[in-house]
Amino acid sequence: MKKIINDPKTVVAESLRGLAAAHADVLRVEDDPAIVVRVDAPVPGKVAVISGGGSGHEPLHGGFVGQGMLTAAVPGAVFTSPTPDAVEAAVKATTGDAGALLIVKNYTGDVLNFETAAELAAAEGLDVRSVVIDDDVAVKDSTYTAGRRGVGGTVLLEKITGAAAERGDALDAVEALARKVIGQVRSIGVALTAPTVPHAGEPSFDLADDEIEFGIGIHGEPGIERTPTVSADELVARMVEAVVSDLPFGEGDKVLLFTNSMGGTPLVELYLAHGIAERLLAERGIVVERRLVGPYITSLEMQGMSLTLLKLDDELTELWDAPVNTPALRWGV
Amino acid sequence: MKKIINDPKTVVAESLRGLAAAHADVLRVEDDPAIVVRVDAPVPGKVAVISGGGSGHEPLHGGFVGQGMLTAAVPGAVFTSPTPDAVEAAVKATTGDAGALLIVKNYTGDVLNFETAAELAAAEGLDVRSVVIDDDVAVKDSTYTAGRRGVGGTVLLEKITGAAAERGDALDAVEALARKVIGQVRSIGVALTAPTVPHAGEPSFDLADDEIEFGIGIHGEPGIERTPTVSADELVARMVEAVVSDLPFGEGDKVLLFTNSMGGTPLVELYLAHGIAERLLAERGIVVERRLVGPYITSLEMQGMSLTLLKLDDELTELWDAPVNTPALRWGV
Amino acid sequence: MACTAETLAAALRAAATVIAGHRVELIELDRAIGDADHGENMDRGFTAIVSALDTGTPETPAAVMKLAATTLISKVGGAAGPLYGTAFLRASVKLGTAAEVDGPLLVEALRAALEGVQARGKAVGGDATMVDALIPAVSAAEEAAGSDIASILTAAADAADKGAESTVDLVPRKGRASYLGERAIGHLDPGARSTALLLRAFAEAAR
Amino acid sequence: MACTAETLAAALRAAATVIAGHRVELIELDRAIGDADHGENMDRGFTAIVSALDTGTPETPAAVMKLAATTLISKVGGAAGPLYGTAFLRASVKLGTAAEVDGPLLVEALRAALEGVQARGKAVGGDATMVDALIPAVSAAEEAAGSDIASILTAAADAADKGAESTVDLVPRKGRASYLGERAIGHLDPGARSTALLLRAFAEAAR
Ligand SMILES: Nc1ncnc2c1ncn2[C@@H]1O[C@H](COP(=O)(O)OP(=O)(O)O)[C@@H](O)[C@H]1O
Ligand SMILES: Nc1ncnc2c1ncn2[C@@H]1O[C@H](COP(=O)(O)OP(=O)(O)O)[C@@H](O)[C@H]1O
Ligand SMILES: [Mg+2]
Ligand SMILES: [Mg+2]
Ligand SMILES: [Mg+2]
Ligand SMILES: [Mg+2]
Repeated sequence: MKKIINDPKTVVAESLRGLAAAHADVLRVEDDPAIVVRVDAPVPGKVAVISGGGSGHEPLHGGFVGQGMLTAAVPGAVFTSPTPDAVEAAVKATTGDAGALLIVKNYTGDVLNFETAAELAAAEGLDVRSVVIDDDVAVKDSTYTAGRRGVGGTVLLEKITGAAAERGDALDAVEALARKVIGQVRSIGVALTAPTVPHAGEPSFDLADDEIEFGIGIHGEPGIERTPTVSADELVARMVEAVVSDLPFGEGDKVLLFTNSMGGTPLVELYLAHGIAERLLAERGIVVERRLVGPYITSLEMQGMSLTLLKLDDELTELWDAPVNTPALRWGV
Repeated sequence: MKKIINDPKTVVAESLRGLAAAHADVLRVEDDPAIVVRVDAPVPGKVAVISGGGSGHEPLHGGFVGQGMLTAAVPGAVFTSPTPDAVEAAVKATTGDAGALLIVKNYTGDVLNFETAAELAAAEGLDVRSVVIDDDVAVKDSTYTAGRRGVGGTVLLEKITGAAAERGDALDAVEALARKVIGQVRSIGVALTAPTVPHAGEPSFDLADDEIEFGIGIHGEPGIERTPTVSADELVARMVEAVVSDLPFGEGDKVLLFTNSMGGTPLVELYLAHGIAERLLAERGIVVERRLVGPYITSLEMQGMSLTLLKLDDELTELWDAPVNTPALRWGV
Repeated sequence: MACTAETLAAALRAAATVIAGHRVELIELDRAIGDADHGENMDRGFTAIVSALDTGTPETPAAVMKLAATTLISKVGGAAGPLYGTAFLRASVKLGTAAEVDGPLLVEALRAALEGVQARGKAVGGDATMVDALIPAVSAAEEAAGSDIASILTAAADAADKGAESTVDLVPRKGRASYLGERAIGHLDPGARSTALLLRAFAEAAR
Repeated sequence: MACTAETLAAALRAAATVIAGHRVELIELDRAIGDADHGENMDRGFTAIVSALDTGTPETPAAVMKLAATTLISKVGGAAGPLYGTAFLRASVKLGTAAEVDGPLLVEALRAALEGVQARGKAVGGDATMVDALIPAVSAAEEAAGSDIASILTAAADAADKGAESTVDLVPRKGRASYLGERAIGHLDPGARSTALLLRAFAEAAR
C-alpha cells in the first residue's frame, strides 16, 4: 500500500485539519466527534441540510459544506458510517427552529446510525427529517434486501436541497423536494481497479488486467458483474442503457448528466466518456440541459466512473443554477 | 493497461469533444489542428493569454480556458508538445491588436514548437510575446542543460496573467507581470506510482512497492531520486524544505500555497498533506494568505503530489482573487 | 460460578483481546464480500470498551453491559456498531438490577440481544448475517439453560460456530454483501464470524 | 546511382516502414529516461509523410525534403518534431534546384542538417542526444564524399550506430533525459537511435 499518510488510524482526523486550514472562509471543523460545519452555522431561520457517511469519498461530503449546499457533514472512518453521536453533534451545531434535513445514503450502517441520531435529536425537541437516497440501478431493489445503494445522485441531491434551504424554503418543502429528486435520479458505476482502504492495506478486491467490475458501489465492494474490458464506446453505451431504461428516461426529457470519476480515472478519460454519453443521449432524444463532470463522489484511488441522470424541471434547474460556495462546487459567488 | 478509451490515437480528440459538450458556455473546441478557445474570443482590446503542451495533465490547460484565465489552450498528443501550426492557429483565433502572451513550460519540445509558432505569428504582423516558466526546484538549473521544468507554478501563472488581461492590462504589463510571477514561484513533486501513457501501454517507470520518486516532473519521467516510502510528515517536510530554501521564502513572506494532486492521489490524502504543509510554513513564520488544493496539473493516473509556493504582494493577491470562470477554476462569477 | 460485574468486565476484556487477534481475519472476510472494515470497526469498539472499563468497573452486570453498549454505539459506526450496540443494550435492560447473573437470566439476556438485532436490522435466519450465528446460539443456550454459565455459553458458542459456517452457502440478503448476490456464495459472513468469536471468548472467560 | 525526387521519396517510404517496425523499441528507450513517446511521435510523423507523398511526389529532391520537413514540423510535436523538421528543412534548402543529388551535394545536405539541429537545440557532442549520432555520421560521410551515394550513406549509418551507442555511457545534458542526471547512464538515447535507424534506412534504400 502506498499512501501519503502517517497512520491509518489518524487519516481522517489529519485530513480534516487540512480541509479546515484550506477553507476557513467557508467551513470549520469541530473535533470529537469530528464534524464539518458551515462557517456561519447555525444560519438563523434556515433549514439545516446535513449529510455524512464513511470517509474516502471526498469531496463528498465535507467538500460540499458551505453556502447553498450542506450546512454540515459528518465524516466517519474510511468507508464506515459515522456514529449517532457524531451525527447528533452536527445536528445540534447547525439546527435551529427551522429544523434539519438528514440526507442518508442507503447503506445498512448509514441508515441505522442516522436513524438513532434522528431519534436522539427529536428527543431534544429538534425537528429533524431524514431522506434515504438509493439511486444505484445496479442493485436489485426489494423489501427483503438491503435495497439500492446511494451513489452519485447524492451530490445532486445535496446541491438542490441546499439551494432550497438557502433561499428559505421550510422544512416540509425541502423534504418534499428531496423526495422528488430521489424519485427521478438514477446512477450506475464501473471500476477498473480496486481502492485500498488504509487500515486494510490491500486492494479491496482483486481484478485481473483484462477485467472490470460493472455495477460497482463506492466502498470497494465488488460490482454486480465482472466482465472483460471493453472499449469506452461499449462501456458507456452499457451504462447509459442501464440508467435510461431504469427510470425510464424518455425522448424529450430534460436531464442533468453527471459524469463522475471514482477518483483514479484521469480527466482526459472522463471527458472522453462524457462525450460519448452526450452523443448517446442525444441519439435517444434526451436533452442534456446541465452537466457536471469530475471526481465528486469517489472511492479513494479507485479507477472507474459513474453516470448519473437526473430528470430536470424548471424548479430543479433553477435550484441547480443557484449560487453555491463550497470547496468542491462553486459558482455564482 | 486499463483505460476508458477507444483507441490510443484518438484519445485527445475524443476527450476534447467531451470537454466541448460539457462546457459550451465558456469554451469551444476547433478541429485540425485541435485548439480550445474561449467562447467569446477574440475579446476586443484585450491581450490573449495562450498556453498549451502535451495532453494528460488535465485540467491543465484546456480546463483553464475561460473568462479571467486562458484565452486559448493548445493540447498536444499525450505528453507531447503541440506542433507550431496548432499554436499558430490558437494565436490567430484569439489575437487582435492587443497582442498575445504565450505561456510556455520549460521543456525542449514546448520551447521549440512555441518558438516556431511565435515566429510564424510575428511574420503575420501579430504582437506575440513568450514567457517560459521553470519553477521546478528538483532540477538543477544551468545554461548548459535543458534547465528547470515548468510545473505547478504554471496554473498560478495562467490565473494571474489571465486576470490581468481580463482587466485590460496592455501586453507589456501582462508580460512583465508574468516574468515577476515566474521569478517568485517554486515547486516540487513526488510520485508514488507511474502513469501509463495510452500509446505506450505500460507504466512510464517501474517503482517497487516501498519506493517513491522524489523530484518528479509531470510527464512520467522518473524523478531525480528514488527513496524508500516515508511518512506523510517526513515527505511533506522534505518537500517544504526543498521549495522554501530555493527562492528562498523567509519569515514574514506572504504566500499562496498550492497543494496539487498528480491525479491518482485521493483528496483525503491531499488534504492531509496540505494540513502538514500549512503547519510547517507557520512554524517558519511564512504566512499562507491564499491556497489551492486539488488535482490541477496532473500526470494521468499517477499517484503523487506537488507543492507550489508563490510569494504574494497586494497586486498578485488581487489578481488571484479576481473573478474566473473556467471548467476547473471558478469563483466570483 | 455466577457472573458478577467484575467477571463480566473481565469477559469483555478477554473478548477485546480475541477481537484484536482476529482483526485481520475479519477485515479479510469483509474485503471479500464487503468493504474491508469489519475487523477494524470491531477492534476500535472493543479497544474503546477496555479504555472505558479502565476508568472503573460499573456496579452491576447491567451497568457493565450498558457501558459496553454505548461505547459500541459511539465508537464503531457502520452496520456492526448499531447492531451490536443494540444487542448489548437490550441484554443490559434484561439484566435489570441483579448483582449476579445466573444461567436462566443469561439465557434471557441472550434472547433479548437477538431480538434487538432483528428489530434493528430486520434480518431473518438465512439472510447470511450475524443473525445466522445468533439464532442457533440462543436456541442452544435455551436448551442448556439448566446448566452453569460456562456450559450455557459453550453450547451457544458451539452453535454459533456452526451457524456462522452456514453463511458460506447462503446468498446474502442484508448488509453490504447482499449487493454481490450469488457472487457471495462461498464466503463466510464477517459479522457471523465475529458473533461466534465473541461468544467463544465469553465462554472461555466463564470457565 | 544518383538520387532523384522519386528515389528520395522511396527512401522516405522505406524509412517510414523502419520507424514503424521500431516504434515499440523507441517508446521503450524513451520510457526508461524520458516520457515514452518518441516511437509514437516518429511513427506519427513518418506515417504522415507517406500520406503526403501518396498525393503525389514533388518535382525536385529539395521539394520532397521540404514536404517531409513541414510534415514533421506539423505532425510530430515534442522535441523531435522541430529538431528533425529543421534538419530536413536545412537539407532541403541546400539541395536547391538540383534534379539529382550526387555524393558531394548529399554530404553538404547532411552537414546542413546537423547544423540545423544544433542551431535549434543548442546541443553539442557528448550531451547524449541525436547530435551524438549525427556528428560522427556527417564526418564519416565527408570522408566518403568521393564514393557513390549508397557508400556515403552506409558509412554515415555505420558511424551513427556507433555514435548512438556512445550515448549509453553519457550523462544527458539536453532534453528530457537530462532531468535524470547520473541515473540516465546505461541508457541509449532514443533520438540518437532513431537518427541511426533513419540513416540506415536511407543507406539500404540507396543500394
Ligand atoms: N440488516 C442486518 N442485520 C443483521 N446483521 C447485519 C445487517 N447488515 C449487516 N449486518 C452484519 O454486519 C456485518 C458487517 O459489519 P461492518 O463491516 O462492520 O459494517 P458495514 O457493512 O457498514 O461496513 C455483516 O457481516 C453482517 O453480519
Ligand atoms: N536540445 C536538443 N538537441 C538535440 N536533440 C535533442 C534535444 N532535446 C531532445 N533531443 C532529442 O530528442 C529526443 C526525444 O524526442 P521525443 O521523445 O520525441 O520528444 P520529447 O522529449 O519532447 O518527448 C531525445 O532522445 C534527444 O535525442
Ligand atoms: Mg463499512
Ligand atoms: Mg514528449
Ligand atoms: Mg464492512
Ligand atoms: Mg519523449
